[in-house]
Amino acid sequence: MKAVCWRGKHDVRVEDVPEPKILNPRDAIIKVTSTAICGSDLHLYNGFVPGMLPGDILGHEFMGEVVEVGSVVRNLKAGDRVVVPFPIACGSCFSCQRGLFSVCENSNPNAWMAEKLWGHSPSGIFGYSHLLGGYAGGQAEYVRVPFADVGPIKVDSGLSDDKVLFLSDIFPTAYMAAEACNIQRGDTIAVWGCGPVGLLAIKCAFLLGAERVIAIDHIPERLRMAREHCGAETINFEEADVYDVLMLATGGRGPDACIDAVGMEAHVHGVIGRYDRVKQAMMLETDRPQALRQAIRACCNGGTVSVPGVYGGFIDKVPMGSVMNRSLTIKTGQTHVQRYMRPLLERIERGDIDPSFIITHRVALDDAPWAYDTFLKKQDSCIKVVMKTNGLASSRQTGSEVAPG
Amino acid sequence: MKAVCWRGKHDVRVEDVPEPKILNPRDAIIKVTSTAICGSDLHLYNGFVPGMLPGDILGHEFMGEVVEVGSVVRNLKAGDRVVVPFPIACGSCFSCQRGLFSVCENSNPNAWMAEKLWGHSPSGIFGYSHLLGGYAGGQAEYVRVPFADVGPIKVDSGLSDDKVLFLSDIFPTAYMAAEACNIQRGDTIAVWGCGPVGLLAIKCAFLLGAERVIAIDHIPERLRMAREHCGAETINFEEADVYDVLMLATGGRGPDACIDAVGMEAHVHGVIGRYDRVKQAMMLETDRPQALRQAIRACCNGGTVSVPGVYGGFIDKVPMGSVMNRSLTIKTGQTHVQRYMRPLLERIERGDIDPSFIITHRVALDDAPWAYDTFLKKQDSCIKVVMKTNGLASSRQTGSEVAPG
Amino acid sequence: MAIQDVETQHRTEGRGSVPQGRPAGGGKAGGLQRGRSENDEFVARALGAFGVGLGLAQFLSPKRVGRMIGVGRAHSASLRLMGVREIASGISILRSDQPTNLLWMRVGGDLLDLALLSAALKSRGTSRARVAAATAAVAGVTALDLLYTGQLSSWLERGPVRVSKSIAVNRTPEECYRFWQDFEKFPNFMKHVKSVRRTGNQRSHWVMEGLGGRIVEWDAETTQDTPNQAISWRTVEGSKVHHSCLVTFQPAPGGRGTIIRADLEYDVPGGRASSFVASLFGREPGQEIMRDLRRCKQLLETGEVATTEGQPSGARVIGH
Amino acid sequence: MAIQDVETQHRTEGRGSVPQGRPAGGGKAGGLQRGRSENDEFVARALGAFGVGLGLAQFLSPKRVGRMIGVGRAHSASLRLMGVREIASGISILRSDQPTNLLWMRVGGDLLDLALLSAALKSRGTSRARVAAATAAVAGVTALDLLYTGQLSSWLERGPVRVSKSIAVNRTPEECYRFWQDFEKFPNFMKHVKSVRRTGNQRSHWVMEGLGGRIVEWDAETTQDTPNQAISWRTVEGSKVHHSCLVTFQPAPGGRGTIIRADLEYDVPGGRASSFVASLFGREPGQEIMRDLRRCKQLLETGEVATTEGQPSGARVIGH
Repeated sequence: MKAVCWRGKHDVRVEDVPEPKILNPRDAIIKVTSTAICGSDLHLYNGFVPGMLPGDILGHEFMGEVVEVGSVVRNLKAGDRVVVPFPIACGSCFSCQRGLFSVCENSNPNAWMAEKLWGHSPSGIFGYSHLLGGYAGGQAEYVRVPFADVGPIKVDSGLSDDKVLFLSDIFPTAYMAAEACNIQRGDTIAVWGCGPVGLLAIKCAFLLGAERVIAIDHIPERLRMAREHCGAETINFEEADVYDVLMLATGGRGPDACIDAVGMEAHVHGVIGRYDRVKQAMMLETDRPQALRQAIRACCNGGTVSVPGVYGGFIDKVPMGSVMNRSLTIKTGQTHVQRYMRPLLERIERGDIDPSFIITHRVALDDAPWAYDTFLKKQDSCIKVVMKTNGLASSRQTGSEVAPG
Repeated sequence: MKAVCWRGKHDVRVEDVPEPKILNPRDAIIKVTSTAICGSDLHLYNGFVPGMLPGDILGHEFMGEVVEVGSVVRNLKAGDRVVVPFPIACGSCFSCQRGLFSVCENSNPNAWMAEKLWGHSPSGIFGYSHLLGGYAGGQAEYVRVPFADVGPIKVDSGLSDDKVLFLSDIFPTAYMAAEACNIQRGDTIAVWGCGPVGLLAIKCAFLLGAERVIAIDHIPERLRMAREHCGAETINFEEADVYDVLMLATGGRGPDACIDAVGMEAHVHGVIGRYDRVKQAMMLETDRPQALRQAIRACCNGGTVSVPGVYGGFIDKVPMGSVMNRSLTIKTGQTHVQRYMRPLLERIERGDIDPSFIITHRVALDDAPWAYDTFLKKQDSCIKVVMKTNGLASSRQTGSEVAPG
Repeated sequence: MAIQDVETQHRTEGRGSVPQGRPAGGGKAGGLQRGRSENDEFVARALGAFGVGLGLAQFLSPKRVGRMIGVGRAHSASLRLMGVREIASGISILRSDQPTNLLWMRVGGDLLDLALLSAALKSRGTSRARVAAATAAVAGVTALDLLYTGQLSSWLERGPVRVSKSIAVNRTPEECYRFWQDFEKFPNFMKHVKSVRRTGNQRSHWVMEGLGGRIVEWDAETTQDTPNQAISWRTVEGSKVHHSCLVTFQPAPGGRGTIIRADLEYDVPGGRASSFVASLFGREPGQEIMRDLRRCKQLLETGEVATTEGQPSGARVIGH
Repeated sequence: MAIQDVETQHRTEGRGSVPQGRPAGGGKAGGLQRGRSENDEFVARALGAFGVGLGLAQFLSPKRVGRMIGVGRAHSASLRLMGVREIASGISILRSDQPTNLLWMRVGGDLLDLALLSAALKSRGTSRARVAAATAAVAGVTALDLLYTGQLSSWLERGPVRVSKSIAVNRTPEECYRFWQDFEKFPNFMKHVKSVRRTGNQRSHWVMEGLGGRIVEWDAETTQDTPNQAISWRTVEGSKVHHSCLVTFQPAPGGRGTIIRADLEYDVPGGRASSFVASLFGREPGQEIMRDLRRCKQLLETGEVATTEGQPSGARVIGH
């Protein structure tokens, strides 16, 4: 079958690999119909995530049709249409039973590696380095899904792939990030990063009752989408001092909560951008946390900094004095997707939200190398790429113009 | 009157200064009866806190008798016996109305300085640098208390000073730290630092339902007190690998919540201690966050790291990858003392807890220089020093042996 | 600018770009499109020269510099070290074709910012150290700004300066408006304004204490007074100083009081660069306005201005 | 050690010092009072020499070293740079009177730890790179341990090695006990144990695959079997390998299942230092036990062992 394989930094290829087999009784095999490239896949593409090996199959946002199930899987059968959550979770450990699926204690066969780096291991994740299990990902024609009796959610055939695909990751991720803000009537929420998660986080913040959402980025078309499709006010951080503008907009209080939807590869001009890049290049610091620094500094006294952005290692010059003296709370985590799939599917069914508005490109799986490169460079107004395993010729088709939000 | 004045690093003196006057209509003047040296006063003593000037009167844990009130103060009158909370809070701003007294928006006349450093200003604090208002502190015979109609709590004369004095800071601080852990039945809580706040945090964690509390320090008498008076299990970090022992004790899950009661001057041997000291000395990093790093790494997936320890500036090598991938929550803040004084006074009155067990030294105000030095060096088994403004001759009296906890 | 425009901007465009600063003359702020590199170059070279000078002073006379910035004698050695670094980086900046890059690296190199701050933090003080220490602290924290923003350029713009500041106050727009209607009470919270006297229906006479105690006086005329929404005034023709100010009162969302916003436009003798210097000495107008607004908030919310003036302290000298 | 002692220690002393490791022979672990400096000195000089060697190799032949640790050719320059640093710090450590200090500074200097790790992270891999990359990663993360603990000394102790590991399992003590009673099923979760066969009432025969595929066999006798509480065994007299193991099952507080704890004591041919080396290659016994316990937990909680063996991948080569 065809699969998108990681070969090294800035090198992914579509290769012919064997089809996956059932390996454990709770597995299922899914024939993938739609599979997206996630912003966090760019961390792999840029070589920032430890534990990648050449040949690893990428992809953790995907959906498709069940073609085979393991001996004990009762809830699914061949032919079912499912969306698969990106964290692999057993459903029976202490963490899963508390709803903390992304820190499932049993699904990472390489837990010892993650434990060395982070103290404890999170769950396994599809296509996201051997540190997180080394599971073959879903940017392929077929994929093996462990614990298929817990994770995948069946969806009605009346809903298009585009509408439900993002239940696998970014829609719950954005929702959990907004939920962590504990939004009260009258709250102003600031969102750093207007990529797919940032844009959906704006929507979710409004769904959860935010009065104003202020979005921060430097790419004009993303800022435009934040304004026009998500209803946010925007700040281009290349044109204005983010802190000053936020203070002016909030009477000096600052946003009640801040969402860092940027993570470890913050794009910063000027002094600190170089500071972090130099340290990262010299291996003195592993991540570039400028969005986080700004979010901490701007956040209202007693407020919450919610971090859906991915961090991997260590960060420097964290303004802990600001966090401590101003009673901030920092909330973060890989998304406990399984907890959110059903209620969010219901929101989609009710028409509260249609997450497909972020899709700018629909291409064939064969176009993956071009798609990664385009997504990385934010060329061609690229915000979100969905790859289709059939029905689309390999022609680097760009998607329809953005649907009205 | 006599007052303990900061003259510079490792230099405090008892000097003769003018008595305080009412400056604003909501002020009161208190004749101090008991005043303690707080662990955070050592950060001043060590010269780690910005904005100190020679001659500043220290002290933010104190109680006494009202001798004069401003024109609009109705709740207090001369002769009332009161304990005064260390954060100065107006009671009428948005923060105060949400119970976030330590980030009162109106009580810091030097808010602009704090704002530069931290993005926003917290409340003013007695005797704690011009960054936090430069208010003359309570290690003196008399002290001016602003917003006296909001902060001070009247106490029954039946309770000794020693029993209620710590309502001013460390008892609520320990309680808020334990409360932030959101303790559930069966939880194991780890506490870094067995100073006064750490010891009280152990007690509070048990009060709030913890099954086990594991305390970490390196001073044998503090560890003994944690075991014998507070019921904790203990780890001496100079004799054992804290992470390994915690994992063994919790079946690899780690403590459900971790409390960093150490803060920015963590005492660490070996590699990282030197790393942080060198960087601190070279002004490349302002705080030494080793307890925080350990707490993050050890904490259970999905757990909370609660930080009552004081941080002032920037910290390096923060394991943000561990925080993010394992769904940790970081909660911190200067204590919103006003919120806790009444319920905790009731706990003392009911006999649930008697915080005076931590007092090892009762001395005269004149002994302040000796007391700071002894407390800093942890000599003479010093855990907590209370200074009395009268009734005690200046004789460097050590307190009674520790009362049974 | 009429209040209707403010309303338009806040309400209709509220769902648009966050307004960056409302020029009193109306229209979009054009400053955002300015070329950044020229200004940066100038700042870079200026700071390069400053660095060389400062470095020489530190190297040759660390004790005097130490006294000057209030860090005492104990830091001579580290000051001398910092001096060498200052000289080196100052010279590279001056000699380089692209000084901006070097400037960024220098400023970002962990050193200037935290070093200055820490020096001030650890100050043992001197007998005359209070102002000096404050100055050093401000210099340090101004450098700290860079840590967050990386922006120096705006200091070098020409033309009148526009400053916009706002503060959220836990009172109704009506209460806030009433407070600002009473010009003669402005000295209660405007620190450097000594007196304001109504001299006619729309006229007032202002007396202010400038830098170094110099008294500045002018007449102003009220240009707008929309109950519970906005008040504005400007200096009359022929005044020695020129500025205009618009103050608006907007309900904060969620019943959280009022956002009072002040938009000030003024001419600076000596151009903007001098306001950069002023900011190092704590008299940068944006900062001053913010402090005034904060005192206004204190009066409105608590009935008094937080202060420590008149409280006791030990002698403000070292080695007492 | 009888289960009563375990109970005593966990219950009565439970409110005391956290037990650091339960020596199978009973009594307090004496290792905590050992002098630290001698060992540190030895480790320091050994690592100093290693550093010089590694540095030379990196400097003279960065490509080969790069291939060896699996970071590809692209990193030659940085490897050469790292080589210079290795040599410099290695020599200072060897020449110094107090090498420990320098060692700490070197190790703590931000470099070795994160550098090795990052090198492995960024690996593009080579055709034979899999093991090499893993090795480098392990070396890196072992160094990372230092970042947290600052402890090297324990590697240098002599005598039998004691390892204690525990895991919390979301099952009752009864279920866990039953699982461990069935010796013959140990190979289901003990990765290197090929087979266990009951050869008598209290006896069993074990076959294990050692490092490099070497087969090791021994006989063990059950020394304790207290239903739902503890199981222990040890190798019989005259075996080629010597170890004993105590497994206990204690209810976790709050109804959160059972803490299964394994206390292993064993002799290492070559002393403890060899287990430091083993740990660099991923076969350190403590780590192995932990991995076995984790598989045990997976079977008990999910009914299967998490795996990716047998799944597809692209070719494991670079430049394919």
